[in-house]
Amino acid sequence: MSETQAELSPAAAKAPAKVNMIQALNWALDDAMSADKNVIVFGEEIADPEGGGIVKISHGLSTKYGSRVRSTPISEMGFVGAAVGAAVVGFKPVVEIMLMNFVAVCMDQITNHAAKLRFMSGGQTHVPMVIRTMTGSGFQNGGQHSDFLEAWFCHTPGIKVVMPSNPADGYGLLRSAINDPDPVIFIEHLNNYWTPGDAPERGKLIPLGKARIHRPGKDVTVIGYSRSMLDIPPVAEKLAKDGIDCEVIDLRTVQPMDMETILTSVKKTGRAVVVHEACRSFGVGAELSSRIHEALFRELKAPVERVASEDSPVPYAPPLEQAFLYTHAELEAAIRKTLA
Amino acid sequence: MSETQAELSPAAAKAPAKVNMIQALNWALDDAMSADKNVIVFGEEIADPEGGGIVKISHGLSTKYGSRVRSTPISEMGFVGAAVGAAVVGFKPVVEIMLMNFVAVCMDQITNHAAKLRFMSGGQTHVPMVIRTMTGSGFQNGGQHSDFLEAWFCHTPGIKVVMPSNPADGYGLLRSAINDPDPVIFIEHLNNYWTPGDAPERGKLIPLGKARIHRPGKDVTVIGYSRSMLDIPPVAEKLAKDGIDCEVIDLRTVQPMDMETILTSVKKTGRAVVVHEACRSFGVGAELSSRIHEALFRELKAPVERVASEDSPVPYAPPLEQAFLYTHAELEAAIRKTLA
Amino acid sequence: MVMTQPDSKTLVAIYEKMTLIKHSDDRVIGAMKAGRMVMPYYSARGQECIPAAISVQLTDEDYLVTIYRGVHDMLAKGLPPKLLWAELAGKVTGSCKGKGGPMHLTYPSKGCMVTTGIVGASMPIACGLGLATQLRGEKRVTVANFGDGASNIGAFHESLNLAAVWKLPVIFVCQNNQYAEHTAYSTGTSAAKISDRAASYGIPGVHVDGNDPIAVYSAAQQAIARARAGEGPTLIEAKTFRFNGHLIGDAGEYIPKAIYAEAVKNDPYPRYRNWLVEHQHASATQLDGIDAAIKTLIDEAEAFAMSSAAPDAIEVKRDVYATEIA
Amino acid sequence: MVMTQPDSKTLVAIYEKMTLIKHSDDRVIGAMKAGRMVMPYYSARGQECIPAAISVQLTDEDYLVTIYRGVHDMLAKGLPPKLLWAELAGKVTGSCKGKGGPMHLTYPSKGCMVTTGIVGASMPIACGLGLATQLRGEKRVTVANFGDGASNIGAFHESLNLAAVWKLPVIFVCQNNQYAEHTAYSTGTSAAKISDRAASYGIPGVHVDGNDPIAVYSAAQQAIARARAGEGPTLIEAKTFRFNGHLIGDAGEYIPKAIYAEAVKNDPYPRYRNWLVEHQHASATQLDGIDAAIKTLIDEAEAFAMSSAAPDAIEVKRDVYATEIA
Ligand SMILES: Cc1ncc(C[n+]2csc(CCOP(=O)(O)OP(=O)(O)O)c2C)c(N)n1
Ligand SMILES: Cc1ncc(C[n+]2csc(CCOP(=O)(O)OP(=O)(O)O)c2C)c(N)n1
Ligand SMILES: [Mg+2]
Ligand SMILES: [Mg+2]
Repeated sequence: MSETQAELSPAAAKAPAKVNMIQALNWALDDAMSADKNVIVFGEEIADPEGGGIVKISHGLSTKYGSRVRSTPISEMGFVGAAVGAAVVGFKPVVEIMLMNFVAVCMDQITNHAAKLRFMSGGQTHVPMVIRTMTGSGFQNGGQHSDFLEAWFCHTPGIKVVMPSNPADGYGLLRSAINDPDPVIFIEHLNNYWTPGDAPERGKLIPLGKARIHRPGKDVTVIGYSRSMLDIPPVAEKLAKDGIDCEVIDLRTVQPMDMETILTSVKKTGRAVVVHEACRSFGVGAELSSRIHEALFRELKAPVERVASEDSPVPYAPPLEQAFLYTHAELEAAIRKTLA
Repeated sequence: MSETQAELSPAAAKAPAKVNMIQALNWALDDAMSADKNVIVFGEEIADPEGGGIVKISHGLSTKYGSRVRSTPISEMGFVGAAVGAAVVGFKPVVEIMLMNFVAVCMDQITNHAAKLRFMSGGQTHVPMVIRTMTGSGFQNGGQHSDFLEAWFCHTPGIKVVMPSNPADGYGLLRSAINDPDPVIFIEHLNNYWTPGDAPERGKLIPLGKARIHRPGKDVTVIGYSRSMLDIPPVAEKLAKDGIDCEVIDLRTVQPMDMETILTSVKKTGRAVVVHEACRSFGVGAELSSRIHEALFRELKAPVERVASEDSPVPYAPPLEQAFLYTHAELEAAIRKTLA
Repeated sequence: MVMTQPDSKTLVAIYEKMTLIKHSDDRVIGAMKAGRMVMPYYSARGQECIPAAISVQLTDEDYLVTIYRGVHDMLAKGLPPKLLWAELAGKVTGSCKGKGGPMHLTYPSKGCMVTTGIVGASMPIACGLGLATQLRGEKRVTVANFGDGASNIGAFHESLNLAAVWKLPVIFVCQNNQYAEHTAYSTGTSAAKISDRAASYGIPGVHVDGNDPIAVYSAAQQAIARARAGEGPTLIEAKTFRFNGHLIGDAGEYIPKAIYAEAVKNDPYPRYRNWLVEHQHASATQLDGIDAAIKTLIDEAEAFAMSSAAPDAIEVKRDVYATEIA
Repeated sequence: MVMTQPDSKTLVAIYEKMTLIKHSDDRVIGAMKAGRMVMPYYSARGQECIPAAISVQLTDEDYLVTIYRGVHDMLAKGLPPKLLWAELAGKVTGSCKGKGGPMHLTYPSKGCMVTTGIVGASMPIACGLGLATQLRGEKRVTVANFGDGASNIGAFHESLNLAAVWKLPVIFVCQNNQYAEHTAYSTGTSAAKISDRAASYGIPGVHVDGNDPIAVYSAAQQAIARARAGEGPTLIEAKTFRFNGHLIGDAGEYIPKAIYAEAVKNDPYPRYRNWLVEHQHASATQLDGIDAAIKTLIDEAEAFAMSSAAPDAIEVKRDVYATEIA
């Protein structure tokens, strides 16, 4: 079914000006399911009798789409594997892994199977599935419920990694992820769910693999995604008052990374700072930093700075959670350092 | 029990001049078990009735140490978790995950538990266990039996990552890993098993976290570990004939990385190349490259080069396996590029 | 094995543990509602009889592994209320210095070894504790707690099989509260009874009313005797209910009203109190005395927690490894 | 459900599949011993009767998922020998262009959907194929093959439970060859019979002699009928033996000589051939004709594989994603 239908849907006209991520993602699932009957949704608690998902992202879907939407047993290996199987024969499953740390119980189906079946079958099969999951510190969920593990998947060829930062992107990227012929892990941030943002235009897809220039600037390129896009803009505005003009880029898709947009920007500014919530070492920032250094070594005016969390598990007590995460002050200092 | 006993054992005197990795690791397990009755060993097929391990690394141990050495069901979650539990109460389990890709079925016990219990318990418990595993391309084992996944664990605070390249290091590092109070993943390379090397001195431990300068040099620092230490030395010798003097560093421990040795070397040479078999993007090379750029940006004469495998699953057919892995020619070219 | 009925002293000890659990839980929820405490808290109100009736038969040497919904298990096994409360409050005086929180309670000196937030993960770890005991020739048992939903995850299967082939002294206690988060038992679970699954491992599987202390007591008694005798693991399914939803804030819309009402009618706490008095195992006055003592204990625990300091930021670098990170 | 006995035509069709599997296997091993082929090869010699007796009852629409030891399953289901041999030889003409190899055989036009090298992983994927069929209202069945050792891994448990609660049309076929690599059944498996484990999921569990085509045929017939009728999954345990060890090169020292000798005496292939002739389902001449035809087929397959080109290096960049990587 074509996207035109969704684009012309009356819902578009009625959309409110501001919505939050939960609403945007719910629309994306709903519109994807109505556009293509091969889209199916499952995961723990996600059907309406079980509440439509723990933050209600799939609210209303099982009522509307029946058995295409199912609550599963607590069996991530089982149901993620089931998504792989259904995808191989043409379904477009969207499965929810309630919190990102739980990928650890089903890595095999994601990394050894979903990511590799296209290659190992010599292109005879492919796995157009989406794994939605959420995570993030700041909720006292402790060491086993808060990790950002995107780097594991970025290092797994065959899978794409999408991490939206705002409702409109969430909608458009999730629609694209569902349509994508390859497996996508779609990582949501708990901190972003309730932040209102511009309402998405329903039916409007945002291509995967394209970053977004959130704020044009000329002095230093600050690259973020997901949660860090809540932190970078206020710091950039603060610095603007001191005459430091940041170009802020939201990666949106972390793998594949939009090197064209990034390098064009850094070529212009000569400076770059990378920001993510995942712990610092061996994170996405390392790859980004390496690529920038490799491509623009002679043009860079300062080494690329990385701003990220401590190399520790996520602690429970709020002051420790704060100590774990980078602060706005650290971010500001890193940006200033590139200009020193 | 102290190391002295092992050091004084008559075996030391009788050791042959050259042994392979299998023999060295078997000695390490044997000596560790005889030095400390808390060392226990389990995994699939590892007891003698089942052949003493698929490459026989644990050969003879169950005969010698009885029920401290056990073959397990095919239940990686179960037995890795059992190692966690036994470690928490003072055992030092050494468990074998037959091939590295199978970590994907038991990531939870490794990353959410072994790596985090010390922190989450506020230091009340800790998990002195070792996970031994092996991997590597070049054996037509295909996409699900050949991956190097060390980057996943390097990005998991709380666990250490050790990757020996030769029998003497294998012995000394495994002994240290077993004695270490924290969980260690000890990654062996199939290609290295049968390569003879200097025999270890039995009882001599090699500290974790310390790199080894394999070949001193002044022009460019080439950093490798595990399998790449089979490839770098011949290329370095070849380049030496052209007057290019490589300093070759074997990381030995990948996390924590010995930045002191690395930075001292790169400060001297002004150039660095990082080499690993794992696929390139988001790999260990990225972290190393970033850290070097960050620390020595002004001193570097060229950007750090990364030499690694393709960002693809490991293919089956031998010509494709070769196309997947970096070649000596690529390695040579990368080194020359830093000098161009 | 000769099985014995619990004497009055034991029955009262069970009551005391149940009271401790219930009072602490009521008070935590009170503190949360009053805004004095903030956290994700998984109340076990309604399930207190299970750990109480099991733990009276355990010593400090015996091991316990439990889950996010495990405060009751920990208190019953001996985690001091002060250390619990300070941990919940995220204070440096907490059992885990405020680093673990409710999902990761630990207190080795009473055998409280591991609390996990990952469904199913308690069981493989319990196998390791059992293995340690077996290798050392000790008589300890390990109790592994988990929920009904957890019986559908792979770790359950691998652990019961491993414990069975190695004859490990582990007691797998499924606290079947009929819901896994918002999912009713039969939506996720194909077995009529979870205890039926013991047949897959050739081990005893016992289904008991988890709200009946005597039933739980005797099922545990047999399992403990079997484990201590080196005969291997047992699966106990104790059927119960949780009154406060999955976590505080869960309004429980997914629970049919009739089922909830029926469960409340079966509340093990008042039922057991009345039964003790009725059968003259204790006088009401005696039990009032216990209640009062426990109230004091919780008062002290709360005061201790509230007056304690938060951990210092440096703690984020400690306990990652044996040596502090840079 | 009225169950029928296989007629002579069907019995001969089973023989034909068994012959194809056996001949191909003998010849692959021959080519390896002669050094014409090099690979990790997991022979299923001795197990040929299982997929043969099942697959004669399946159509090309039905799905198959199997494991590294799955060449027999794939051939029985319809993977053309030429494409198999070229794949084993790592040639671009192989079914997977030489990218997959023996552990990842795939051929969707005959329903050969996935081959996995990860123990247990065939089963969750089979659930997904069954789910697809159920959602589309089709009548396909999915056969998920796995070994006895695999019945101890978590994915087995999660899959059987999921298939049971969703009533998926999946047939779980445990080819119990009594060893998992070098580990004897009872060293790793606590259940007396793997089919006993069906009780955990409230589904039928059937134990059959996997060397008896009639027994396998009728167990599969019932399971297929049940699946097509929407009544859900079945667990079939087919007891058998593998004659060539875990992989070629394995000398089998861990197998007691008496057990091996007994197994060879039960070799299903000659036994079945004799039985067919004895019971006049086919004449020896007719079977000789089949043998000869299959010999030709394998000759062609080997020649095709040997004369085909290796894949070009660029293939490493293709099929990672839908679009070639840079
Ligand atoms: C592997 C994993 N998947 C999902 C979750 C999220 N989760 C937390 S508790 C829970 C329900 C568990 O139910 P049950 O086992 O019955 O225990 P109960 O909470 O009822 O005590 C779920 C799904 C998790 N923590 N771990
Ligand atoms: C998760 C996982 N663990 C270990 C292995 C290594 N391995 C490959 S085959 C095998 C034995 C499997 O035995 P069984 O299930 O009985 O099947 P069979 O090989 O006998 O057909 C093992 C342990 C693997 N491939 N995957
Ligand atoms: Mg429950
Ligand atoms: Mg087997």
